[in-house]
Amino acid sequence: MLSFTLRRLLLAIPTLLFISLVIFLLLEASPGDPLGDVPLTVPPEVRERMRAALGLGEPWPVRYLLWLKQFFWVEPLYWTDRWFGTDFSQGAQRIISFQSRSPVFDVIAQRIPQTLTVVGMSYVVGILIAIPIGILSAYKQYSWFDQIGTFISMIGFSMPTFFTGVVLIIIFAVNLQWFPSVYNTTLEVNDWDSFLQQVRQMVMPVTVLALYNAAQISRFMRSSMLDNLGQDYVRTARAKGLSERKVVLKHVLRNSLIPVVTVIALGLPAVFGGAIITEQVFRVNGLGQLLISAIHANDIPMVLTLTFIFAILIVVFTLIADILYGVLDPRIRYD
Amino acid sequence: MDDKPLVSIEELRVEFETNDGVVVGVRDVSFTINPGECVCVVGESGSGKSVSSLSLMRLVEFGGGTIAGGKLMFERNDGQVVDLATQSGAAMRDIRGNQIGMIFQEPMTALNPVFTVGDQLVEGLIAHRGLKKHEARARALEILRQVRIPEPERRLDQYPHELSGGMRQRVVIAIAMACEPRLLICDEPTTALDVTIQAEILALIDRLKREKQIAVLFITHDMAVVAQMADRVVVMYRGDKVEEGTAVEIFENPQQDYTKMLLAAVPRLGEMTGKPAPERLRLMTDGTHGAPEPIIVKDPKPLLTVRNLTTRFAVKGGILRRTVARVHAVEDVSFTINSGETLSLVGESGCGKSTCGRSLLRLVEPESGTVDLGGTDIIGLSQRDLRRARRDMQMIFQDPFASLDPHMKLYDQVAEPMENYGIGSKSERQDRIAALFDRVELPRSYMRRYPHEMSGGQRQRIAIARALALNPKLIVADEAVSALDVSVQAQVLNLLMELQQDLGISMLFISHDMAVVERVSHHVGVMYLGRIVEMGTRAQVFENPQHSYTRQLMLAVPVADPRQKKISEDLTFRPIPSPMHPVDYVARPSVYREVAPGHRVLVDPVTHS
Amino acid sequence: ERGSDGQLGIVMWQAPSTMNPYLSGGTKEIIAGSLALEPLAGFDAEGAIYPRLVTEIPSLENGGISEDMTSVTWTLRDDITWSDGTPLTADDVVFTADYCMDPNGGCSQLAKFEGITAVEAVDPQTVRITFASPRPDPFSAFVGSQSPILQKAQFENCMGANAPTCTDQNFGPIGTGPFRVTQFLTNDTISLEANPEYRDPAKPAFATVLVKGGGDAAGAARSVLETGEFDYAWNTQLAPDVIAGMEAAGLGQVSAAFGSLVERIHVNLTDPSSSLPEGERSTAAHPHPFLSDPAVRQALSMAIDRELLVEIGYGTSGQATCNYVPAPESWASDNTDCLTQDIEGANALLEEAGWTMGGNGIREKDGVQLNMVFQTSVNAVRQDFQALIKQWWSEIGVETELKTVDASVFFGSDAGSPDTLQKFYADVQMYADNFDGNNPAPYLAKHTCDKAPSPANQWQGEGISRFCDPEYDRMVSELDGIIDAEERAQMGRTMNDMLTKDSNAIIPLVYRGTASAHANALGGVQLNAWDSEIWNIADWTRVAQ
Amino acid sequence: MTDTNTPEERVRALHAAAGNAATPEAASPPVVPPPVAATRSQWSDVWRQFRSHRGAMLGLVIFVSIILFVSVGPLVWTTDPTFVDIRARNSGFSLTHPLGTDQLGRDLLARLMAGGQVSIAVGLTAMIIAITIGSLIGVVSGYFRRLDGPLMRLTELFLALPLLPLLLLMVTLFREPLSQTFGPALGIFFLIVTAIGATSWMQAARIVRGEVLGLKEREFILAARSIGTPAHRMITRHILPNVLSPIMVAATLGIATAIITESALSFLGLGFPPDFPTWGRLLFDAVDQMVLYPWRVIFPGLLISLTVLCVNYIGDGLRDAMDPRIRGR
Ligand SMILES: Nc1ncnc2c1ncn2[C@@H]1O[C@H](COP(=O)(O)OP(=O)(O)OP(=O)(O)O)[C@@H](O)[C@H]1O
Ligand SMILES: Nc1ncnc2c1ncn2[C@@H]1O[C@H](COP(=O)(O)OP(=O)(O)OP(=O)(O)O)[C@@H](O)[C@H]1O
Ligand SMILES: [Mg+2]
Ligand SMILES: [Mg+2]
Repeated sequence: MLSFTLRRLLLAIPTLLFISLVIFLLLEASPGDPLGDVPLTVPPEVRERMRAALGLGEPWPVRYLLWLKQFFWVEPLYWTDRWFGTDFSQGAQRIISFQSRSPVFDVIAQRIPQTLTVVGMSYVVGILIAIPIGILSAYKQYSWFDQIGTFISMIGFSMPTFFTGVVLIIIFAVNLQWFPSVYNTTLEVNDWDSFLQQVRQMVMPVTVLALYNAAQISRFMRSSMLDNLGQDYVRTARAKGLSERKVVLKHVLRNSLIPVVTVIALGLPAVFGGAIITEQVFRVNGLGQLLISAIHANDIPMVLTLTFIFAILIVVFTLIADILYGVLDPRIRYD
Repeated sequence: MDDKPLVSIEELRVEFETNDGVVVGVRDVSFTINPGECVCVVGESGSGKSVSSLSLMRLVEFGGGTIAGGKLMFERNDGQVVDLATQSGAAMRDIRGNQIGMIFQEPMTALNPVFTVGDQLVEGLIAHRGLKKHEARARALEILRQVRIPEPERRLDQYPHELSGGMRQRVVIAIAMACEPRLLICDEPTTALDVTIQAEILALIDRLKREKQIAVLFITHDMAVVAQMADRVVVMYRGDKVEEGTAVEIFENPQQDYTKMLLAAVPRLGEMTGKPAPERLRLMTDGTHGAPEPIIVKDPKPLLTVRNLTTRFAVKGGILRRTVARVHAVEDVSFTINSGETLSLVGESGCGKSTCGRSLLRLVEPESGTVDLGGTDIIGLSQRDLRRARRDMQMIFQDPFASLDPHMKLYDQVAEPMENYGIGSKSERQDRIAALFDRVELPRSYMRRYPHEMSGGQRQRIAIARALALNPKLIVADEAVSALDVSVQAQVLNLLMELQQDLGISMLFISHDMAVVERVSHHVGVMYLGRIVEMGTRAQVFENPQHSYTRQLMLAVPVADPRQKKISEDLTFRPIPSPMHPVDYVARPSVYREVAPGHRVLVDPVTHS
Repeated sequence: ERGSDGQLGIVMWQAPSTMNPYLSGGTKEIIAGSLALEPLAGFDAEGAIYPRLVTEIPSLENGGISEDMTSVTWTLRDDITWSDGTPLTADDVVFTADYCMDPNGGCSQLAKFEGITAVEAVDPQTVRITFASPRPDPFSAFVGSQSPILQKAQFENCMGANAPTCTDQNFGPIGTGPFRVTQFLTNDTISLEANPEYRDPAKPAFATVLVKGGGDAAGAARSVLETGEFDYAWNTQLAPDVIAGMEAAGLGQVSAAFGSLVERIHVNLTDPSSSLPEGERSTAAHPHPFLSDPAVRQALSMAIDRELLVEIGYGTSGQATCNYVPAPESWASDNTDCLTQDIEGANALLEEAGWTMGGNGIREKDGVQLNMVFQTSVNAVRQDFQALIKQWWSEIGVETELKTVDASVFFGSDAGSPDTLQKFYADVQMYADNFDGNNPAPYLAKHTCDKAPSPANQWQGEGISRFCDPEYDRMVSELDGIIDAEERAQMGRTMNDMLTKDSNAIIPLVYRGTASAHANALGGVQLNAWDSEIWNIADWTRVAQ
Repeated sequence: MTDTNTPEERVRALHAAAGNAATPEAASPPVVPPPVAATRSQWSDVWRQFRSHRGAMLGLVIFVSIILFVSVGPLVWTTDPTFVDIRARNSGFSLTHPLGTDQLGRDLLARLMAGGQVSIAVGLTAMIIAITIGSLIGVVSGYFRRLDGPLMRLTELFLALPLLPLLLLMVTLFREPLSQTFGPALGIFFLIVTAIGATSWMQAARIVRGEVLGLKEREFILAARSIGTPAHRMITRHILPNVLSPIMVAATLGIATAIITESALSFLGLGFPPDFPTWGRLLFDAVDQMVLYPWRVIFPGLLISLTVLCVNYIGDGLRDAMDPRIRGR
């Protein structure tokens, strides 16, 4: 398995380089300009100067190579310096965002916590809801529970979050005033009160996203359970005289989770990518919001870096999913 | 032994709710089992054997069945006689695994792949005996010893896939035996196993029955196994019991036609002694009387010559995925098949039979050797010529359920090879397909059906029709009848032999069943670890086996005669060693000793003794 | 009393990305910057200039402006300290000028410093700015929140190419304003606290400010008007009935400030047809097949009901207008002819000009059909306008195809994209524009012949309509020399009419205010369209309800 | 082994399950094949089985009604969906405007019908494109070992591509030539469906590949090879029909995502001309006015959900019906 992992990691390097090149070229070629936000009152000559100051005067291969160097060389050095107090980077230019003129990685580091708490939590909650529902609706297939589950998850799947989010805000923030409609990213949790406040501000975004996630995962869970409920070993387990509870929750569940766990692992990069619309609606301002605002502002270094990190996550989680599969399923061997 | 039966099934009727209405799985079955007695239930596939046994455990309900009538009286440990059909769920859970144990047919799937053997063993003990975890583990170890698994300590922490089929079946038996039930239900426990392993498992069950005075309900369609195991026999047909009696009565004096037919369909080892050539089986349904003609080829000429065929599979590993080892699946194999004759390859699972057959058609690429079919060197052909050459060689596969595309109608399946080679116009093809259906004795109306609407035997006929569609000179039948139950197997065997007789087709018949091989072949090759260890005419190999492995195989075959019980405890066969070798391993060429003209025995390398 | 009113919550749904307005010309950054940074002088709600860090506004009378109008002298107040406690000196002002005018830095306020030859510290309290030529209106650099004073000590190492590496400085500038930054999360949240060094010991009333970014205009308005989580929301441009619905909750209201922003339609006087070779589309080389006919342009303008547009799209934050320059008052033309819709008149006009109705309801002449592409940026109100105008035009036999472009592309002036407003690969397009401060002259100067965007200037020209009139060009060059204010305004009005009423090259629609929502509990809010709209935030208080 | 098993549930599994519990071999044959009429066309079989699936039938009926509503509806209710009747704006339910009007006085009923035409057309076409690309890539990479690596890396690339810039680029490059050739509406339609299709095939590709890898090990594929079936026919005749079921699942989910993605595109300015109604757009436009005029979100929302739900159930039914193994039962 070690060599399998190593091999895949080695293979990932050219893949990722290629991906980064494609993304870079795509961003280069797509229309729009980092100065789109600059008001029309700014005369063209000044605009030209501003562009030059952003380094946009250089030909693209130069900028691409520079970015590669900054990403793979300067940034790691910088972070080593930061953590170990060394001075390897020697003030080399880091990747700078066009919008804010601040290092891209600093901004990303700022955004990760809220993305992880909100989007990550919603993923966890979604999974926690989805698995029991999946189990039950498979075990009682075609029962009313199953039918309603299917119905609700299809509705959940077909309703865009820009709609459900606003509905929640109108009901719970405007009319009932239970939860805040704006997420406060600066809130520090250090006592019970602030913890409650944090919980309150997470309720709505987490609910919206969790429902969406749960809708999908419960479908997977159900199908996987159905596959396994018909297996021979289930009969063996019953023939041992085990209770239904034990048969389903131990024998069937463990096997059914195998494909679902990989589905979950493959869905994880999306957590880091953020949930763009939900973040917008509740003003969570995580990575999703960062990406979309960077795209709108044509902040190429930011978009490039974010999507590339995202690509790394996709590749890594695909690998993790493969490895998890093997860990969970003793039958899988890596050659 | 007291005469009070442990179990008595009275007028059992089981129904299934399906989309097309109610299907009756078991119509009216009654029989009893006494303590310490082995009752065998025989019958063809779908006759209701499994459903009856599952009803006893009340497991049919989980498959959508209901016990619609009858009583299932069972004497519990405490002496109380209860009707299992009306017990509550909790009471049944106490009986299942505790007082009745069950062994299933498919050892590959009967165990949960993600739990260790130990885990699965202790579960029942903890549930029924209330043992602590470590106590249960100790007991589990003890049971594994009882079922004579080598290195039982290690097995406890292994996963099912790490065990061989035979060992897995022993684990299943151990699970069933864990709480020392008084009734053991065995549903075709050996059908999927090799003869040698089958012999061992049968011996094990027999020993447990004798030692522990357990009642055994043994389900099978193999009459030879019945003869070896049964005290009494119940014959079932389409959900009904047709006959019941002691083993000797049933074998020597069957009353019902169905029973007679079943018996006739069983090839018995040694039956062919003294016969010059293969003969069809005499089936009750044939209507033909008198002895069938032997299939004698007047002037046999070599059709297929195979020399030094070697096929190896690379095992890749490491970061660069280089070949780290190789499976020597077929190693220096040479043989010849004459036109119109049958060569059989026999051997146990994993010995390379299938690979050998597939290498001939280059469905797997052989590493070296020559394959000469009627003057064409198959190995040297380009992909395009190879396609053309394959018209002369066709295969029939083992699993009739897997070898037909479930999404295609039978007509299309048979038409496909002709379409591939652009043979004939549409109407010509239609005629030919109709003729082929007649040839394999399927009604023409079946053309519009899908494979799943057919029985296994019928499917295998379609596979044969498909193979015949191209008028091949050679058919490679890879375990073509292994998955079929006796009566169907007999029909398909007869069909194959009849076709050979009529069309003069040569056949490479691959099987692990010695009795079948004896019946159908002109020549026999015994394979072991990728090599042919003994080769000769049928008479030479079966009547004068020279190689120790051949002898061992013969010994393991059960005899379809209740008076000749062969099962004994000292039957232990050595497991086949791994054919995997490091890359730099140099395989020695096979050296044979000629015992008699055409009868060769491998002397070097010595792989089995 | 300073700090007695707790926290002030401001939502800016387009989040500020930096506090340094010299690095980003965006309104959001300028507003954010104005919380901490101050210019020498600002504009009040009426557009009049008033002193902030100086003792008085320089003028000819007080000698602050030299006789020949080539220099202006500012005298700093002596009681101003930076938020780190050091005093403000003339050096800081000089430094700020150097900072922006550094040839290696992409200073977005460079236009403010145009024509300046020198900025000198006469003494620690006095700064003199010298211009290359006489300036009738010398108040551009250091006036208004676009060009505030930076602290030399803090920004010394951030000149030119180093500007982007100074993240800490850009995110937490030391200023003289009422607040100072405690935490800056770019594009998200800014936390500020009252500046202890602020010159008025009683101000600001709020102890802290939280500026929250993200979301959309509706959500921002909702958090002020309906949930009351915030006190002030910037740029809540929403449909009037939606705002009315939210205001009904009684927590706050939306008000608008009128500057010089006009929503208008530009008519393409050149041919955008894609059958032309690239480089010749939308250039003076090919006049537009039918929009070059003044009658057609006028008919287009006549068919529009501007009052209705206002009612639907802007409510109280808009006024129907016929002017390109709607303010200052003296510059605004009195033309109101266009305010009444006249479909019949438009039809008659077209008929007269020879555009006859074809069978499919589209007018045509000499085989040319009145078929147009009408583009604008993505924006709900603009899309409603498009639909309405399309309908009106269809009533005069003009068929319109609507097209929308993502705002960042449309306004992005990327020479490589075909969808920018400069390229104008459409027949008509709609957007809004304004000018800085209260001098419309440069704004009018955009429409000279040589400023038409074309490959020659990498499509960076500003004469979007490709309007070209030698008479107009002459007036532009004359305008610079005129010193008398009334005379200037007079000429400005004439030029405005040339662009709109006379030629209809620009069809003004709505004089727009910038709408902002604020809670009723917030006192002192006085909207201002000429400067940062929170210009007087130091005076804001929480009022009891 | 990488990928997920087949996603979504497979009803087939359930049927198989019912059989399995009692019969050890996975597919123990009914010994007596049911007596069936000799000639039956395959499609009548499919239809017969489909009809017996209650949910699917109900879904079909509703779906057909929706289709009729959007296609025949405009012939009956002839109000122009883009006609601005400014005096009647924001009107409630009335005889002239049965479902009210929007902020410009456009008739909501007419807009729902016109919007439905576009949304359903976009949903179906984009889904077909995505599924075609997905299945193609999936089958090819599953079937041809050598192409597996590169194609899966390609899939990863597409997963990583930022959608928005990609779409912007596509629109910039192709909007004009397309609207020149096909007219503005049709041109943009092509653009949008290709854009959505080209960026949503990855999931399907991964799923199909997984299935094909499993399928390749099955004996009937070997059998087909031994009777000389060439690769292309192998794929079309043997592989594709057998991976139909996961493709169906992906397809039903794909329609929903396509309809919603389209709405997201229109508010980024990449979609249809702004006066061109689609369900997603109607929903999005009305979100701000949800409190004042709730029905303006309810109707388009309801129609989207209903369509997705119906398609899902129809997909379920079709999947069962196309699988002869289930059909026979
Ligand atoms: N779950 C089920 N649903 C419907 N019919 C069933 C089901 N299980 C079994 N049957 C039917 O009941 C009959 C008896 O089946 P059973 O499994 O007992 O046969 P068997 O004798 O064990 O055959 P085999 O040798 O193939 O195992 C068959 O006709 C079968 O089709
Ligand atoms: N594709 C393959 N790759 C690697 N090893 C293989 C492959 N196919 C077969 N083998 C190995 O080659 C050996 C011979 O296999 P083969 O299938 O020919 O045996 P067999 O005699 O047909 O057995 P059975 O009776 O189980 O069908 C076995 O050890 C098997 O594991
Ligand atoms: Mg059975
Ligand atoms: Mg084999």
